[in-house]
Amino acid sequence: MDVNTIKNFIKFLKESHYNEFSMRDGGVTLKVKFEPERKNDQKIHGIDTVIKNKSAEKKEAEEKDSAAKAASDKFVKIITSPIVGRFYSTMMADNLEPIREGDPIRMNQKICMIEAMNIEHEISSPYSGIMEEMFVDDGSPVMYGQPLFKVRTN
Amino acid sequence: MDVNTIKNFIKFLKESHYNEFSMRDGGVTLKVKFEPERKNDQKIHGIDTVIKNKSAEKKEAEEKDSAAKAASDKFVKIITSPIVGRFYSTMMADNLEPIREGDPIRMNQKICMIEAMNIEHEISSPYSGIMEEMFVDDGSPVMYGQPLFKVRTN
Amino acid sequence: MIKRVLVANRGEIAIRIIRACHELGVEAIAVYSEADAESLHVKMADGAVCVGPANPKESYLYVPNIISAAEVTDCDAVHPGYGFLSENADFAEICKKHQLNFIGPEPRVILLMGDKSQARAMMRTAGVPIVPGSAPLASSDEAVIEAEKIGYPVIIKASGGGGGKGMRIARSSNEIRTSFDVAKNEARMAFNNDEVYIEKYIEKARHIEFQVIADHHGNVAHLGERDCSIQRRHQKLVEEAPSSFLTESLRHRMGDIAVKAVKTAKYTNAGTIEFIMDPDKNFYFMEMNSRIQVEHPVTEMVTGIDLVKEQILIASGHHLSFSQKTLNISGHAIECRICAEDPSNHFIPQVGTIIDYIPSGGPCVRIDTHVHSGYYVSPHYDSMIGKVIVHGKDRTEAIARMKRVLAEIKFTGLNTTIPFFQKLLNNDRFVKGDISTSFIAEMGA
Amino acid sequence: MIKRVLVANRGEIAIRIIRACHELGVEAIAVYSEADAESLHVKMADGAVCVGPANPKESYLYVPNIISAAEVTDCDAVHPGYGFLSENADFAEICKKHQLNFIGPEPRVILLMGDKSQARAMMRTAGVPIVPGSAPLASSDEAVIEAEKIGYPVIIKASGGGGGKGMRIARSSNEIRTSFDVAKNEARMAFNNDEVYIEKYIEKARHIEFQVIADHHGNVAHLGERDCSIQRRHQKLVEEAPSSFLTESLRHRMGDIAVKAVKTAKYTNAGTIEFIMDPDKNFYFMEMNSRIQVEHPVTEMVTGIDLVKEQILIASGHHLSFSQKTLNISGHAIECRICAEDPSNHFIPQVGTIIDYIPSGGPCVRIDTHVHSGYYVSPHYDSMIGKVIVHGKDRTEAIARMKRVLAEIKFTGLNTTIPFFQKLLNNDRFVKGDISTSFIAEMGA
Repeated sequence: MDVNTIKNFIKFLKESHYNEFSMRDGGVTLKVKFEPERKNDQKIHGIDTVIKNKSAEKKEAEEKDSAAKAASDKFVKIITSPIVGRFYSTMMADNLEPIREGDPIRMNQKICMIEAMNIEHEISSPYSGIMEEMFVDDGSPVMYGQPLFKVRTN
Repeated sequence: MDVNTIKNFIKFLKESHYNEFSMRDGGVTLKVKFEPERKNDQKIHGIDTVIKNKSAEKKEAEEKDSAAKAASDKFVKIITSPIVGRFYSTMMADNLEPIREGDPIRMNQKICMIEAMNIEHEISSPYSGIMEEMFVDDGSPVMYGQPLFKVRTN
Repeated sequence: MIKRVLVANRGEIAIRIIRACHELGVEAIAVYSEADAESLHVKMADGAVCVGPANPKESYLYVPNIISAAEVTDCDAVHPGYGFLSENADFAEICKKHQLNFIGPEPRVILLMGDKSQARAMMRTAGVPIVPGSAPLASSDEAVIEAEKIGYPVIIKASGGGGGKGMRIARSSNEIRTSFDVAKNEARMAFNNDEVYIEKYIEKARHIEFQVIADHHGNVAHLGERDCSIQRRHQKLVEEAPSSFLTESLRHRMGDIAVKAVKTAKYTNAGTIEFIMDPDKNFYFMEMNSRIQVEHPVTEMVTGIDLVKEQILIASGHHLSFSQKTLNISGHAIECRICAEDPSNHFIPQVGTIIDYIPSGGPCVRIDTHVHSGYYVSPHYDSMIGKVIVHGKDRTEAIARMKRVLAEIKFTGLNTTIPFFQKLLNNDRFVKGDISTSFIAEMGA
Repeated sequence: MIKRVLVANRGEIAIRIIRACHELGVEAIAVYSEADAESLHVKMADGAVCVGPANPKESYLYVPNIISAAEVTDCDAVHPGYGFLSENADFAEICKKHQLNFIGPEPRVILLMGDKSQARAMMRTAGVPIVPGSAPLASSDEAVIEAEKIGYPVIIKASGGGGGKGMRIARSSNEIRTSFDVAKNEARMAFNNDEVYIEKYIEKARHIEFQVIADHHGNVAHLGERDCSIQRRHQKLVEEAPSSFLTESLRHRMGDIAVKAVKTAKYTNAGTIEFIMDPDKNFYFMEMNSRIQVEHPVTEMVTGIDLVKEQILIASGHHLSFSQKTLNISGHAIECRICAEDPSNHFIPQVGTIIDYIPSGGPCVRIDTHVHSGYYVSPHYDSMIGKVIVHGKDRTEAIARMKRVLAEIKFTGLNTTIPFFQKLLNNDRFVKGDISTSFIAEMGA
């Protein structure tokens, strides 16, 4: 089995947007499978956002990956949701100004609120830095581990 | 996904006599599967030989392969059974001497008999050459395509 | 008791027979063509013999190699499955001569049922209602004369075979004149027998068939009916048991007639009597199939009887394991024949590799398939890649379950007829049970 | 009617519930831990919410995230499956508070049945036979006094739970003294409740349980019994329906008692009443499980009733879809719980990847599994990788079928308990039906 063939196949498959492929060459079978995009991304109104954010999560996970690889991006941190609930950038209780992209943030600064079971959970930043990106819209459902913010530390 | 990794895996797996392997690296899944040897090679008395000869067939097919590849062996030919039946090296009707390994044979020479449905079918050699190997014992069942003889032509 | 069965078939039915053998403690020997060397039926059997190249004429249909395979492996019986040699009376006769127990009816009966004109004549004698029709016809002129007696529309049919080949509908003498020779030619090509006859053509007909079974001790029973009205070009696509069109009293009456027909023909082992039923519930004998049918699982699901095991037991000389009285039909079963065909493009057969086969499961689901991930769908054989059968407490539950299963099961890499079935199962007329053999044509598929 | 169900579980039971939802046209939302992101139940659901890391305490058992998952996805109901939160009365109560329809009995009833002493007391009042036993015991001295009254052997049991944890058999006062504190400690560890009591220990006992179901309109029915006597260390391995040990009249009598118990407890939805039966066919109430059971498919196979769909319909306010009179139990069903454990090495759980999953099929076979080729068996969850259930016209056919299926099905790359079941199915005593809860220990497994 020619290794370049394998390489070319993988490249070709990626370009062709195939999700999977298997081939047989003599006694050797080769099967290549790419993680499919989540499919049921329309369907139900309520879940819409969760699902949408899931694909966002995937995209971000990739960004995170590339960030981790590129030495210059090691200062980029992703803040994920520690619970399941509904995301709000403003906090009812404290009536703080919502954070915007580009804002400087401090470690332990309250950066959003997640409402779950009618209780408001304040989320604090574990990093100091610049809020580079906010992934979730106000009022959207978020699940455990879902990326909420990208912060550039330095 | 590193192509050398794939190559090394395949080599390693072959050496380890694993039949199959699958791995996942990020979004790419790799699954390698080698054709398994036939398993049910014991079991029933009557079929025993058919099955045994089947694995012999496989072995021979491999030899044939290697023979085909190596230029020096292009003179080796395999004679297979054209029908299902029982193999006999002697022919009742003509009462010919059975052929032995090392004997010279001529094209169209009768080389064995296969009995099927109580009828004797004489099998003639499509090649002239030296009988190098006889794969089947007298009285054994043979199936379609099963290697019977290896003949060296020149 | 039979000890070792040569399974003279391939695909899902070969696996079905092997499973029945194993549950009875009987050994099963597979045959295979070179194209099928890696097939599941070869792996599941207790032994396997290659009988020829991919072309079925030189392997699965090549009698000397099949018989010889049985002999060299010391088999004492042969199960022909469906298709291939299953309704070949000569083959059954040769099995007999070679002391091989042919699992099916006597060669004489296969021969009789294979000749559609003779079979009709015998059934008429037995008092089974027959579609008004003619004797074999020599010319289109003769056909026109007969058609005037019967009344249009009529259908020209081949004496030698079924499956839609050699069939032509004619609504006028002109149509008979244009179709007669075409039908005759088709018949000759398909069955090597160009004899044709005409019958009254029943419009909006249903295909209702009765599963029958008889042992060698005079016990005969029917296992109720199957409704196989969902057909495309005379090929069954969906089968149901029971038929939502039959009343309980009609079921009894037809069942009694089916049993009478079996007794008259001295038929043994499993068989199917096909009726055509008009919208007024008049029914007429069409033909008898002297083999296990593709659609036998729907009957198994509503009766709990394993028909293939019953076949082997009967051939071994056993009595029927049940009687008409103890038999109970419960719930509703539906089968969809999944084919590697493109339903969006004239059902063109698809050739290639099934990359991933993802099965379904859960309650009351049965999937009979020979397919696995990496299976190559060959152009040499039938395009059916599996049968999905579901059971429900009623037709509504069965339909819901089938929809659920078809949404779960996947054969990736090839087009299949699954989307067609999904469309069908959502069709209002189908859901209401308002079906006929022309349903699919009217649906526009 | 319920519109969208949060399936608060994983593995095969999550898939089972999703299938039931889909057949009813109800949407199903999965929850999953980070370890299960690629699981089949996530792919099959109409939506999915990650509720925490692999450790079940932080995901499948973490109530706030489960409730919140239901809320943010607009679910109107929660199905807890078995295990995890299924018998957690607090969880059921919280669901209620959050306007989530908990598919199961009322929190009050879950609480009652969860307290084994209270449940026994209630059953005694209802006239259900109870194993002679004590009230909760404070010390081993108290236990010895009670044991003298009841007669040895006795078994020490935890009030707070089941599954064999906290259980100890004692055949003398000495054995009570050595086991009492151990049992108490085990109970505290397992159920956070160290209350224990003693009962008469029935030797050569059978575990016979009745499936019951009740709607919110006063309709109650039982669906016959299951024999779950084949256990290893109080874990069920094989379940059958019906039990070959029960006579028809005994079945009726026990069924009536089970229905009476349900009515007394004002129990609703599906549940199971477990009895212990001595060799003289005396039977005693053990406990009631207020959830769907792992072994529910054997009941589904002999009755044709889809219990999970019935659960959802009942929670939606529907009437039972059948009555005791229309219910028909036919044939025999057996379930084997296939685990990733090494039966040749003390059933040690196996962790790793299933390289190839090769399913079985054919007539009357059901496989409920969440496993697929490439599935990783995680140390975080139960070792059960699938349930194989077969149906036959009688126990003999069911055993033959199970043997056939276990020879076909493959989970390569890991040890499973399949060889253990193959040995069991060939055991003469098992084949004769001569089984008890100590059968496996006696068999030496």
